[in-house]
Amino acid sequence: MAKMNLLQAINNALITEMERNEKVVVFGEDVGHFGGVFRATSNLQEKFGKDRCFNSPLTEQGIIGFANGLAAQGSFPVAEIQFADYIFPAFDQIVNETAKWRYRSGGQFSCGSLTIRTPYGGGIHGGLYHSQSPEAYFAHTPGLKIVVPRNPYQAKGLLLASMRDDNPVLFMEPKRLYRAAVSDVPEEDYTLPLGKADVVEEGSDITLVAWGAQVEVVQQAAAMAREDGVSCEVIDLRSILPWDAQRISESVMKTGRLLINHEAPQTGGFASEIAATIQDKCFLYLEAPIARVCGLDTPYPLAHEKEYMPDHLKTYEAIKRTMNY
Amino acid sequence: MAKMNLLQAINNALITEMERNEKVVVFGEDVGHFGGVFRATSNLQEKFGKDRCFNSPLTEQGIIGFANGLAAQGSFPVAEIQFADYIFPAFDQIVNETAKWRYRSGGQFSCGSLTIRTPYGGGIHGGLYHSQSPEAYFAHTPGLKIVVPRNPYQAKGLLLASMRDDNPVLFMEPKRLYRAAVSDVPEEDYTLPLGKADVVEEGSDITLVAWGAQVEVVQQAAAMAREDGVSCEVIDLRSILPWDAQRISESVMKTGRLLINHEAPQTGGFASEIAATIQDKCFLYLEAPIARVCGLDTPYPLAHEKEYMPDHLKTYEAIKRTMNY
Amino acid sequence: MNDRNHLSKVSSTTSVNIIEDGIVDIPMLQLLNEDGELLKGAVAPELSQDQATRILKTMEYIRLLDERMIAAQRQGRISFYLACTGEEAATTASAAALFEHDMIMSQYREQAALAYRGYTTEQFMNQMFSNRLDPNKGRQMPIHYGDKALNFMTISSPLGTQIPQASGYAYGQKLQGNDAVTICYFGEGAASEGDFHAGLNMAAVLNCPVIFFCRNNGYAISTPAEEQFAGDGIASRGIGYGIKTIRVDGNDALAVFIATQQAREIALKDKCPVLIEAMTYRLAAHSTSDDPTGYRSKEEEAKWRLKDPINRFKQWVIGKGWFDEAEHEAYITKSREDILAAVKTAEKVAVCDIDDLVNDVYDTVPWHLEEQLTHLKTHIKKYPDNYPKTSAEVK
Amino acid sequence: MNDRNHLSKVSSTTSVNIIEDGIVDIPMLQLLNEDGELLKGAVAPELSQDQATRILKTMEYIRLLDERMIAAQRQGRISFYLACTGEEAATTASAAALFEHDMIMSQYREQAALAYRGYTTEQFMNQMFSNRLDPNKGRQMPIHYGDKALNFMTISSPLGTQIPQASGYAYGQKLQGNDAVTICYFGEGAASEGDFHAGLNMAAVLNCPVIFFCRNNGYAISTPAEEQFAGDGIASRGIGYGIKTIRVDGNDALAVFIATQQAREIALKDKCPVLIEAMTYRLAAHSTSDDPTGYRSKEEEAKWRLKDPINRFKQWVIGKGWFDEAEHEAYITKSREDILAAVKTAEKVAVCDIDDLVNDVYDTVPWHLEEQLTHLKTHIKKYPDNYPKTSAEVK
Ligand SMILES: Cc1ncc(C[n+]2csc(CCOP(=O)(O)OP(=O)(O)O)c2C)c(N)n1
Ligand SMILES: Cc1ncc(C[n+]2csc(CCOP(=O)(O)OP(=O)(O)O)c2C)c(N)n1
Ligand SMILES: [Mg+2]
Ligand SMILES: [Mg+2]
Repeated sequence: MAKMNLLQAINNALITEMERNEKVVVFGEDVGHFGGVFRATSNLQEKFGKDRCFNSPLTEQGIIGFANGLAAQGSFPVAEIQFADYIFPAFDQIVNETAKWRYRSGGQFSCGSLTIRTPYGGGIHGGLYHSQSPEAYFAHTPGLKIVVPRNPYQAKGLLLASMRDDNPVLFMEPKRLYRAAVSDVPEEDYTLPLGKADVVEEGSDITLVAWGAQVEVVQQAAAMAREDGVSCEVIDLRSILPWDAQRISESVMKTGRLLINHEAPQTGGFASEIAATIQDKCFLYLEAPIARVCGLDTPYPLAHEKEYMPDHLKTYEAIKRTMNY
Repeated sequence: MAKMNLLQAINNALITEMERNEKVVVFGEDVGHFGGVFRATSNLQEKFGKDRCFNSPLTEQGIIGFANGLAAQGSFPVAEIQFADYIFPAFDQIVNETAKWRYRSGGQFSCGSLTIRTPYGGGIHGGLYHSQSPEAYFAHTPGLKIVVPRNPYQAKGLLLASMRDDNPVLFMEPKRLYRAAVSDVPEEDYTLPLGKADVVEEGSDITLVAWGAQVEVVQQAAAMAREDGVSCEVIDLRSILPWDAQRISESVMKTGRLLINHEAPQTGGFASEIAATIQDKCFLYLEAPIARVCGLDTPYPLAHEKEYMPDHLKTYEAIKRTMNY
Repeated sequence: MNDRNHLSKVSSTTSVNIIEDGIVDIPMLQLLNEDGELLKGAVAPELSQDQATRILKTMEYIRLLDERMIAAQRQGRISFYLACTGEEAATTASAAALFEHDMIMSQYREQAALAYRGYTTEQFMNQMFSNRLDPNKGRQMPIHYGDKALNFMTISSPLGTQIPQASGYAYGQKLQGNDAVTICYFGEGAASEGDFHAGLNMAAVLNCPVIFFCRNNGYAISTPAEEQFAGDGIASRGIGYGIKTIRVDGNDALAVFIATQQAREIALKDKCPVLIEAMTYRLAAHSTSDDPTGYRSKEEEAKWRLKDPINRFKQWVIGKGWFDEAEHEAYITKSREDILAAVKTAEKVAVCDIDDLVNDVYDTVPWHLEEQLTHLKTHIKKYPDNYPKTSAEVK
Repeated sequence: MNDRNHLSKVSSTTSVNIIEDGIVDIPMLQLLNEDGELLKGAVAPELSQDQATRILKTMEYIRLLDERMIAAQRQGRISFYLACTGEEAATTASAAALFEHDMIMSQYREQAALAYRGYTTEQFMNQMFSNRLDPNKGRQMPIHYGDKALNFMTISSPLGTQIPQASGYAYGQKLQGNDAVTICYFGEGAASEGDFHAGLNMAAVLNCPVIFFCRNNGYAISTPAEEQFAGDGIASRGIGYGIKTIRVDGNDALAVFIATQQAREIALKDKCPVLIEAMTYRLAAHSTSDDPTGYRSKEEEAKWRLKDPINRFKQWVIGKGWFDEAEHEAYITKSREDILAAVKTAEKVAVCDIDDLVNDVYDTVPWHLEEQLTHLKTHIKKYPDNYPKTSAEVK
C-alpha cells in the first residue's frame, strides 16, 4: 500500500501494464518527454523508450485514427486526449470506427485493445472548454465501454482492467480530483470489474447514483440527509456503458426512490437513460419520480460555475423533495 | 397547391428562401451543378449562380467550419452533409463551435443564421453507414435546434422556418421518404413553428410519440390497436431540441400512458430524455411504465435490418403490453 | 536537453519571395505508351511471366466481375455495386508489388487488389449477397470486403478514416519488427478529409512504413478534381509533409508496379512513409446509384477509354511473347461461368443466425443485448411471416 | 459540359522521380538585422512615423501587460494568463498592415493585434476578471477576448477551428462585395489539426480572400516543432494547396509588415488566400499553467532572447529619428499605472446577473432554461451564503 493521488495511481497503472505487456504503447499531445500536461505519463518515455511513449502531433482525429490502426494491428494503444473538451475532432474515429470495427468485420478485426484516456469535468475555473463531461455523447454508441473512476484506488484497478479488456474503453478521469483525491493504493497488480456499479454506502430510503468526482458530492448530500433521518444508498456507477442496471434496480426496489447526479447538461445526459430504464424496471416500486440533479442546459460557464454545478446542496434539496413527494 | 415529394418540397423551400434572401448560400458535397446525390439542390446553381450554390471539397469538418464563419459574417449558409452518417467529422465544429458561439461571445457574434441539412435514417438497405439516426448525439448540446419533418408539407414549412430562425438548426431529412412520401404542398411561402409538437391523431388511451419516417410506422401500429379498441394519440415531435415537453405532458396526463419510438439505438437515444422528463412531470398520471420501441443497441445491420427496426408490429406489441400492464 | 532551432535549415532573403503553385514540377512516371510499347529510354521492371500474366488476368477478371455485378444490380439481385473500370492497373499492379504479409487498407474501389491476393469468386459473392458465408456476417453493404487471412482490412464507408489508421498499423508493424509495410489506398476526393492531413503528417513524424496510394481518377462522385483542390494534384502535398513522393501513370501497370516496388523498399529501409499519386480516370459511374451523364460528357469518357490500362498492358505482355490467346480465352470463359454460378449459389445461401445481430458488438454479448435479443426472438415467433429471413430458426 | 482533363498540366518521365523534402527552398524574408539596421539590399516598406511608433508602443505595451498579468496570476488575482513574449512583432506588425474593417480571427496569443486595434486596458481587464463589463459576460477563461466593434472575433479554445471559419468569413466578405479580408492566426501546432487542411484547401478552391498567418514559434506546449511535422515548416504546405506563400522573420516587424501588406493586396486583388509563415520563438511559458524548464534549456531561450523583436524594431525607429525617449518613458510609466489601476478597478466589478447564465444559449430563453433558472433562483435564495456572487440579486 502507498498513498497516491489520482494522477499517481494512473501513472502507476500505466507502468504496471507497460511492464507486463510490451505491446502497450502510450501517446498523445505532450505525453512524451514532458509526461503530459497533468503529468499522468511522467517518466514513461524514460522507462520504456520513445517508441512506446511519445508525443503525437496536435490532432485528436489523428491520435485516435492512429490508435485504431495500431489496435487493429495487435498492439495495445493507450491514447490520451489532453482534455475531454477536445475529443470531438476524434468523434468520427471513435463512433464510426473504433466502436463499429469488430461488428462490421464480423469479428475478423477489432479495436478491442484500445484504451482512450481523457481528463474531464468542471470545478476548476475552466469555462466552456476545460470543463465538459461528454460521457453521454459516447454512451449512445454500441461497441464502446465507458469507465469513470472516483478515487485513486478505483482508478488503478479500473484502468488496468480497461487496458486488458478486449473492447475499446473510453476511460474518463475526473481532473478536479487529480491531486485532490489521495488514498491508499496497493502497489501490486489488481483489477476492478468493468460493467459493475459499486455500492459506496448502503441505505434504505433513497438510492443516489453518481460517478467520478460527483460521488463525493452526493455523499456530502447523503450526510446532510442522514441528519434529517433519511437513509441514502450511494452507488458509484463506475461503468457508464454497458452499465449495471441490475444493481441499480435492486437498490431502487429496496428504497423506492432514485436520484441521479451528473455534471453534464441535463437534456440528453446519461441520467435520462438511467431514469428511463429504471422507471420501466421498477415502475411498481417507485414512490416518487426519479430525480435528476445535473448541469444546466447551457454551455459550461465561468463566472457562474458555482451556480451551474449540481452541488451537494442542490442534491440535498432534491433528496428532500423526493422524500416528501 | 402542388403534389410534391419530400425532395421536391425541400428544393422548393430552398428556392423560395434563396429568392427572398440573397444572403442565402447553399453548399456541400456534390450539391452544385449535379444538384446533390439525392437531387435536393437541383437547379439551384443554374438559378442563383455558382457563388451561391456550389460543391465543396470532400470534408465535412471543413463544410461546417466554413459555414460557421459564413454565418458569423452575416450570410445565411445552408450546408448539406451528404449522409447523417458522415456528420461526425464535423462534430467538433457543431458541438464546440456552432452551438457555443453566441454564448461564449456574450451575444456579440453567433451562428444563428446557419442551417445544416442532412438525410438520415434506415430502411434503405444501407447498412452501418447509410442508415444512422444521430439526433440524440446532438440533442445533448445546448445552443442547437434540431428539426425533423415527417412529410413534404412539414418539410417545406419547417425548413423555411429553420432558415429564418436566428439559431443554428440541424435539419434532419428522413431519406427513406424522399421519394416515397408525396403530399399537397402550397407553392407559396409558409412556415411551421419550431419547438412545437404536432398532434397527428387524437386519442385517449395511450400517447405515441415519434418523428420523421417513424411517425407513419407508429400510425400503422395505432391503426392496429384501434381494431382492439385502443385509442391512440399520435404525436409528431417535429423538434427534438428544444422539444415540446408541455404538449407531451398534456397528452400523457390525459391518456396515462406513453410510448416513444425511434430508429436510433435505445441506450442514450432521445426517447430516454422524453421518458425521464415525462415520468417526472406526469408521475401521478402514469398507469404503466413509459415504453421505448427503438433500434437495438448494435451498429445498424444489413441482413437483419428488418429485425433491427422498431417497426409497426413491435410498436403494436408494446402498445398492448402497456395497455395490459 | 539539446538546444533546438527550428530555423536552422531556413535561408533568408531581403525580397518578398512569393512561393507559388507550379514552383515544383512533379512529372508522372510512364513506361508504356498507349499501345503498350516501352517508351524510349524506359526500363521495364523485373517482372516474371507468372507475375505479368497474373496481373493481366486479375485485371481482366475484375473488369468481367464489374460488368456482371452491375448487371446483377440492375436485375435487382444485389442492392449496390461499385466498379473500378479504367483503374484496374493502378490497383492490381500496386498490389502485385507488395508481399503477402503487407497489410492492405483500401477505400472501396480496390477489388482488383483483393482479387490479386486470391479472394475467390465465391468470397466476392458471399459478401455481396450478405449471406451467412460472408466473413462480415452480412452486416455491410455490398463491396465492403475484408479478409483477415489475406491481410486485407475490412472496408468501411466513411472516407479517409483509413489513412491515419494505416499510419498506426504500420507503426505497429515496425514496432514488432515485422518486415512488412501497410498500403493505404484512397481517392483524390477523400484526400480532402482532415484525416488525410492527420494520417500523412503523423506517418512522416513517427516514421511509419506506410505507402499512401492515391488514385486520382478525376472525380469524387460528381465533383471534378478542379473543384476538389487548387494545387498540383495530391503529389504536391507530399512536399509539405516531408514525405517522399512519386507520381505515376495509373493506367500503366508497369509504371505502377515499379513505383510501388520502390516505395515499399524505401518505406522498409528508411522506416518512412511514401506517397504515390496514380493519375487515372474513373470510367465507371461512381456506383450503381450514380449517373455520370449529369456531370460529364460522353466525349470526355471516350478520350479516356482510349487509354485503357488493360489493353495497354496486354500489348506489352503479348510483345514479351507471354500471352497465350487460347489459354486466355479459356480463362475468361471459365471466369464468366464461375461468376454466374457463384451468383446463383450465393443468393440461395441464408443470412446469418439472428444471434449475429447482437454478436461482435462487444467481445461477448452484454446483458442488455441478451435482453433485447430474447425479446426480439419472442416477437419474431409471434409474427413469423414478417421476418422471413429469420423466423425459421426461432421456431 | 466542357471536357475536363486533370492531367493537362502534368509532364511525364520514364525514370522513377522521387520528389523529396527540400526540393524547394523557401527563404525567410528579413529586412532588419538583429541590431535593427536595414540589411544590405533591403528596402523598408512605406511606414509613417505614426504607424511605426504605434507599432513600437503596442509591442512595449503588450510586453508590460504580459508581465503584469503573469504577476497578477501569481498573486491569485486571475486564474490564468498566456503571454506572447518574443512574438510581439509578428502579431503587431501584421495587424498594422491591415485595415480596420478587416476581420481578425485569432488563436489566443495575439493580444498585440487586439491592442493595436485599440482595445483598452480596461477592456482587457474586464475580460480577464470575468466581470459584468466583459462583453463575453464572464463566460470564458481569461484571454479569450472578442470585440465586435473592433472586428476581432471572440476567441475559442479548441485549436484550429477558426481556420475553416476564416475561409467562410472571407467568402462572405467577398460575396457581399466588402473590400475586406480576414486574417486568421494560428500556431504551428494547431496547423496539425484536420481543420487546418480543410480550411486552407477550401479557401484555395473557393477563392477566399483570407490571410493565413502561422506563428511558428517552435513549440506547442512542450512539443517541439520537430515532433510536430517533418516537412519544411508550414510554408511548404502552401505549395500543396496551390496557395501563394510567404515566409517571414517573425521577429522583424518591418518584414512582417510588408509581407502582410502584400498578402492583403494579393488576397483582395486576386480573390485568393495567402499563407504567411512567421518564424519566431515562444519566449514565454506556454501559459501560467506551464513550466518550460521541463522540456527546454535556459541556453536555448537565451539565444532567442538576443533576437528580441521589440529592441530590434526600436533601434530602427531610433535610427529613423522617430523615437522620443522622454515621450516613450512617459508612455510606459503611464501604461504601467493604467494597468495597475485597471486591475484594481476590474476586480471589484461584480459578475453578470444570474440571468446571464441562461441568456445567449439561444436568441431567446426557451422554456426549459426558464424553468431551470427559476428553480436555481429559488435554490440560491435558500442558501445565499453558498452562492456569494449572485445571492444579493435574487433576494
Ligand atoms: C466521410 C464521408 N463523406 C462522404 C461520403 C460519401 N461519398 C462516398 S464516395 C464519395 C466520393 C469519393 O471520391 P474519391 O475519394 O475521389 O474516390 P473515387 O470514388 O473517385 O474512387 C463520397 C462523397 C462518405 N462515404 N464518407
Ligand atoms: C483541439 C485542441 N486540442 C488541444 C488543445 C490544448 N492545447 C492548448 S494550446 C496547445 C498548443 C498549441 O500550440 P501552437 O498551435 O503551436 O500555438 P502556441 O501555443 O505555440 O502559440 C494545446 C495542445 C486545445 N486547446 N484544443
Ligand atoms: Mg476520385
Ligand atoms: Mg507554437
